[in-house]
Amino acid sequence: MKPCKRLEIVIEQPLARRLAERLDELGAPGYTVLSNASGRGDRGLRRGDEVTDTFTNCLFIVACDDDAVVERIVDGVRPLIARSGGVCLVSDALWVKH
Amino acid sequence: MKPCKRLEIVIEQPLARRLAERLDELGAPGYTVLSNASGRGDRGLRRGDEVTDTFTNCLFIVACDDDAVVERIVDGVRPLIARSGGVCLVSDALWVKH
Amino acid sequence: MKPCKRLEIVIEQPLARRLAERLDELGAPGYTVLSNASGRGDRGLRRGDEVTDTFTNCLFIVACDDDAVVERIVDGVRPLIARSGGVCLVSDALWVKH
Amino acid sequence: MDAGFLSNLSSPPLLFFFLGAAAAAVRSDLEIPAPVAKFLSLYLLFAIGFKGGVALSKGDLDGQALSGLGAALVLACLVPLYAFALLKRRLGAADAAALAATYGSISAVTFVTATSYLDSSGVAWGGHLVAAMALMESPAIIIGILLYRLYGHADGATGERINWGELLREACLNGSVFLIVGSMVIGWITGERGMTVLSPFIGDLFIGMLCLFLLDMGIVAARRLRDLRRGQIGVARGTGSAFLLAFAVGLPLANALVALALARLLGLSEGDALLLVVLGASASYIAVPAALRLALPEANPSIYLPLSLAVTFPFNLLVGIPLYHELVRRVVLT
Amino acid sequence: MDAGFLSNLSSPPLLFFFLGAAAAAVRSDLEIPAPVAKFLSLYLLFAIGFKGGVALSKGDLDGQALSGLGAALVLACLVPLYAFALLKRRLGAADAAALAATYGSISAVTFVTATSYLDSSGVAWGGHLVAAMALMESPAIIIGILLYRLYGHADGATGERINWGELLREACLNGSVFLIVGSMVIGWITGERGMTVLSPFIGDLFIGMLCLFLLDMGIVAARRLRDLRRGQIGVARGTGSAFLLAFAVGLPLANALVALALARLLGLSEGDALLLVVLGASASYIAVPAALRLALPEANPSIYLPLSLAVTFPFNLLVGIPLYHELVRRVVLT
Amino acid sequence: MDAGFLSNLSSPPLLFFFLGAAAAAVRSDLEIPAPVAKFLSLYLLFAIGFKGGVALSKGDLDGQALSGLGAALVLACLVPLYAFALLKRRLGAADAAALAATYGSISAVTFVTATSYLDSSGVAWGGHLVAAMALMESPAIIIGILLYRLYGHADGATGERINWGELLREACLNGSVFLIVGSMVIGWITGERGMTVLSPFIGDLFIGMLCLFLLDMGIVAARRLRDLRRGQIGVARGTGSAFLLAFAVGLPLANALVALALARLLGLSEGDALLLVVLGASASYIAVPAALRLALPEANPSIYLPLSLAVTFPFNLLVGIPLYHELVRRVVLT
Ligand SMILES: Nc1ncnc2c1ncn2[C@@H]1O[C@H](COP(=O)(O)O)[C@@H](O)[C@H]1O
Ligand SMILES: Nc1ncnc2c1ncn2[C@@H]1O[C@H](COP(=O)(O)O)[C@@H](O)[C@H]1O
Ligand SMILES: Nc1ncnc2c1ncn2[C@@H]1O[C@H](COP(=O)(O)O)[C@@H](O)[C@H]1O
Ligand code: NA
Ligand code: NA
Ligand code: NA
Repeated sequence: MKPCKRLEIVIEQPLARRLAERLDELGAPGYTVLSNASGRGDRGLRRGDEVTDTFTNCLFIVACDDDAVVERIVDGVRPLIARSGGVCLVSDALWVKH
Repeated sequence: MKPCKRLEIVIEQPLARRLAERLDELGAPGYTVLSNASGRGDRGLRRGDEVTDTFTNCLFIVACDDDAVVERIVDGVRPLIARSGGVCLVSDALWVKH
Repeated sequence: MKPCKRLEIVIEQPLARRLAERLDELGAPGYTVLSNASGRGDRGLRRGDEVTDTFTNCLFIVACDDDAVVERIVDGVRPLIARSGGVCLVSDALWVKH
Repeated sequence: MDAGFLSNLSSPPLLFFFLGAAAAAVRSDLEIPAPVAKFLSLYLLFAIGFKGGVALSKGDLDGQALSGLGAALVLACLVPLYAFALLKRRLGAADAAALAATYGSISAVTFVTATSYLDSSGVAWGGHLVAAMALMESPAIIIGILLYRLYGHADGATGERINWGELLREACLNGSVFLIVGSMVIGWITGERGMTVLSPFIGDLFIGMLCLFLLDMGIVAARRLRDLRRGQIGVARGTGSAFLLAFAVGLPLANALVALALARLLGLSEGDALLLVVLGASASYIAVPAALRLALPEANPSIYLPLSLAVTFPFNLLVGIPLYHELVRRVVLT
Repeated sequence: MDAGFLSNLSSPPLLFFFLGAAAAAVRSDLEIPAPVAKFLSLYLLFAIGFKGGVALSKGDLDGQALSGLGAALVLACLVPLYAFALLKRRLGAADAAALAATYGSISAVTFVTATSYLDSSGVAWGGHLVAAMALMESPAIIIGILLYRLYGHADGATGERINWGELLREACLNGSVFLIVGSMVIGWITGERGMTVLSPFIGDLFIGMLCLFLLDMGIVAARRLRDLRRGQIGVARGTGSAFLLAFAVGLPLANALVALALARLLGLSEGDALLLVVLGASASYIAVPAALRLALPEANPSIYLPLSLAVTFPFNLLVGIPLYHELVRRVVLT
Repeated sequence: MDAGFLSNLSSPPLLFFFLGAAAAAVRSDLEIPAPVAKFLSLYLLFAIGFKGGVALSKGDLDGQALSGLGAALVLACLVPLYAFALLKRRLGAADAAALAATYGSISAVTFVTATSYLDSSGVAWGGHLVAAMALMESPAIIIGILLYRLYGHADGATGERINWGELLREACLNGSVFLIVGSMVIGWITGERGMTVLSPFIGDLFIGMLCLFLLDMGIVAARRLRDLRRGQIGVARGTGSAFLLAFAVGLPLANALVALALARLLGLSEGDALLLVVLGASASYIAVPAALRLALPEANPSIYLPLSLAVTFPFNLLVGIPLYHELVRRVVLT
């Protein structure tokens, strides 16, 4: 098991494709996306009931064992979140390598 | 990045609205909800295959940087979980502020 | 609140049933499953858009306060992931007991 | 009886129920995605509600219809009372109350299957029976909660006050109750004119949608039955599951007899009598569980749901409907 | 007017919209699962596009049709300009631009409801109006973004360069725009032959699917309205919501008058004139919000979405269509 | 050939496949939600199975039908053998076995499209071909796994013992296999009577549902093709993708010839011969991938899935069906 950082990013569903591309560019080793999330934050309720996903969120989980990449991702994600809303959390974890 | 607590609550889908309202009352700064989860616990299997969501779970994620609020949430959520089942986990994280 | 380990396993959707059965056998006290995840890893993109879930992931969350069981789960999950792909992360958390 | 019995057994919807059950039994990965199953159930409620409303709009609401509605209401209030009395000593108050609510209420899909059984047998039935069905969904929930409050204290029922507004909302404004009643009102308003534009959707497709829905029901019911057997969903400790199984078959039969007596008393027509009996005998697995998770979370859904969905529902479909039909013919129509 | 007005009010689709709104108002848990709602919306776009294409293939595209298309385009470019001018001072540039885009574009479901209103009133309309609708979806988005770029700087608009390729893609290749246009082209290619094989699916089921979709729209619209009132989805600070509500009713009326003038100028037929007016008066809540979240995330969706979905949409359905029909009869057909 | 070729090319279902492919190619956000796509696929399996069963119930199962079934079985066992022999040296044993299973099995949607092609050309075909299709789904999976076990050791195949019960279950009780077979049995039991009540659902709607499903297939296929080109889904290192592309077109043609020879040998009718050829030429992208992820996870789905879904499937739809029809006319019917 290898120590790594676990990033968790909540962002609007319409931006999911853009965030995935940015994670690729920034060198994330991989990511997992859970769609159709709802939630509440500073920008009010997002019920996830819109045909267009305008008020729907999604959750990205990124495990990364390279601190430089983690920093790059955090810096690259911040402006997206600042513009459209969302949350980015970073925590410690152990990555079970196979 | 600001240190915060990350709460993760698994509860039955039918109680989602009630939990969301309670989180609002308790002063949670926000939350994200992932619906249509299944699972197993002390109360047996919840396959998430019922038309009525009777055996379906959902997952709430709450980031909170105010320890008093975290405590209030934990105390407020406990009776809900005790009555209907579920899990509440608390861990440390860093919140990327924008 | 009791200290525990929080396991987080991303695996292909078609293997979900098998992993659930293995977790039962290995003595996991419970688990929560979020289906219909997409993602990217060493094995490329899994868009989650296939009728058969061939390119779809799911996420298991397991809270476990018995270190021996955690170790058994990690060892039991590793070969599944090695064969079909996926991620397993372990982190620390507090379990709100009711 | 034989012809009816066989024709029911070999109707496509029922066969698809068995197909689903077989799929789950052999552990095939056949599965109807949850949102699709919800859509199918919304469709059925929409269609049956609308049809009932249109039928009502044709001046169906005479004295006999009103007495039928009255009988339905009586049935819905009576059943939970004796069911609770029967169960209270064997199960805790919470589980007894939940089962009382479940069996006092009705199953819209059983009703719908009975109407299509009547249609295919060429027996007429009145649109007000749909109103009767809608009327019977909620009372048992409220009665169940009340019984729990009255008798549950020794049992550790939390002192928490009941929020009556919320309870009424959960019982009467439950999504499926709301959709049936709403569609019925709209059907009643738009009448024959509405039927003309909607009949390809709610008439022609009905059996196909019912087949798919019952396919899903078969899958879920067989899974619940297996979970029940494996104790995966924790049956009540003290009570043998033999008792519960007997209950899930016996109570519907008892309810059917009570309904039969009411139908004879009021002199209902063949179709209306059968539907009233089916309503009485059926147990809810949609509206009631949804409401109970909110209003009575102390009750174990692993008891009331598998019993109503995996035992009583197929029993009614398979044996019940043709049996009740035979009884109606012998008891009511003589 | 009365007969039309009442017949519209009591049409099943509209009544289901109200039923949905009622469900949300009383906080029933009635809900159409999101994937099903998306399916219903895809179905409607598919059906209306295909029907329009088939109609076009019958040689509908003469001079009058072309001038109708021209009028539609003029309308789609004009409306966002004066809407923005009106709003810029009251709201920030971003919100003003977003509202301009929203009201300059169109609502396919309002259009679809108007066509079924015409069908049920026995008034003919031309398939090229579907092309007009498709043509009107995107321009306002592009104009809105441009206006924001021109006027937004003082307002703190980030200097970020526009990625024109991406903007065009998001405006013109938006899923719903793409599906309508694509289905129209396929309908046009396959013509009457295609219609024969598809008419049970896209013709007979249409009203039923529209009912279910409007049920969902009713639920969502009523929720948004409540969120709007509770300030849950943060209305613009500086601007009273009274102004916004007046805007959401007043602008469609103004747009309707402009469209009416164009229709009279070009001498459109009764059905075509009504549809042009409806297109002008309607505001987008599908294509535009989806595009704006990508191209103009600075704008607050809690303003433009509830206004178009929860105010303008029901207003057009309820009051607008019959009112515009009356106006068309008086102004255009004389 | 020309008329048939063009009529196939311009049939609505095929055009919707292209529309979907175009949407993905220009990166429109048009998308069919996954549960809806699953529903459409369940519907198609349900409808084709039921229709085939009803046709069978009309006494279709004579000598010729049985020999057709035999031919289908031979085909399903033969193809994976020579496909594996061809591929083993170029790819690893796992990928070769997976491709052998994929191309030995069949694609229900290709079959369905071929039946609607025949229907629209007025050529009769026998219901037992549906049984043939069901029969051909599973054997190739089992043969593929066996081949891997026999030849994979040098290749690092884990010594893990095969769980034969589980393998058979995954191959034969796969959801889609189960639904086709089950619906066929139910169609066979209920016969013409079942068809009468279900035909609005499974007959009239069929083309519309097929259009929507192919729209989704088009989107997914074009995405896989792009991923394949960009190497995003890791093509086998050693093997050029040119070889794989040639394989995905060449093998179906070879299989078609083998099937053609069988059809001629048995003197099948025009429609039956075409369907047998189509079954031989088609490759699975539903049942087999689902089973392989469980039984042969060592094989790379990024090879077998894009090849069968994004190359062979459109090739068969577009070029194959009319070409095979022409071949049938020249070779079998003379
Ligand atoms: N404190 C929080 N904890 C968890 N999720 C949050 C939190 N704040 C915001 N979110 C999520 O991020 C989305 C956008 O947040 P915001 O930009 O603050 O409106 C919300 O809809 C939530 O899903
Ligand atoms: N140890 C655990 N780890 C993760 N999720 C759990 C755990 N225990 C229970 N859960 C989740 O909580 C739900 C209710 O749990 P319970 O009340 O223990 O039956 C289960 O269906 C699971 O989704
Ligand atoms: N670094 C990572 N962080 C989060 N999820 C990952 C990561 N790597 C892989 N995954 C997930 O695991 C799946 C299989 O990964 P792989 O076997 O590496 O292709 C991917 O589709 C992702 O959903
Ligand atoms: Na009952
Ligand atoms: Na407009
Ligand atoms: Na084949």
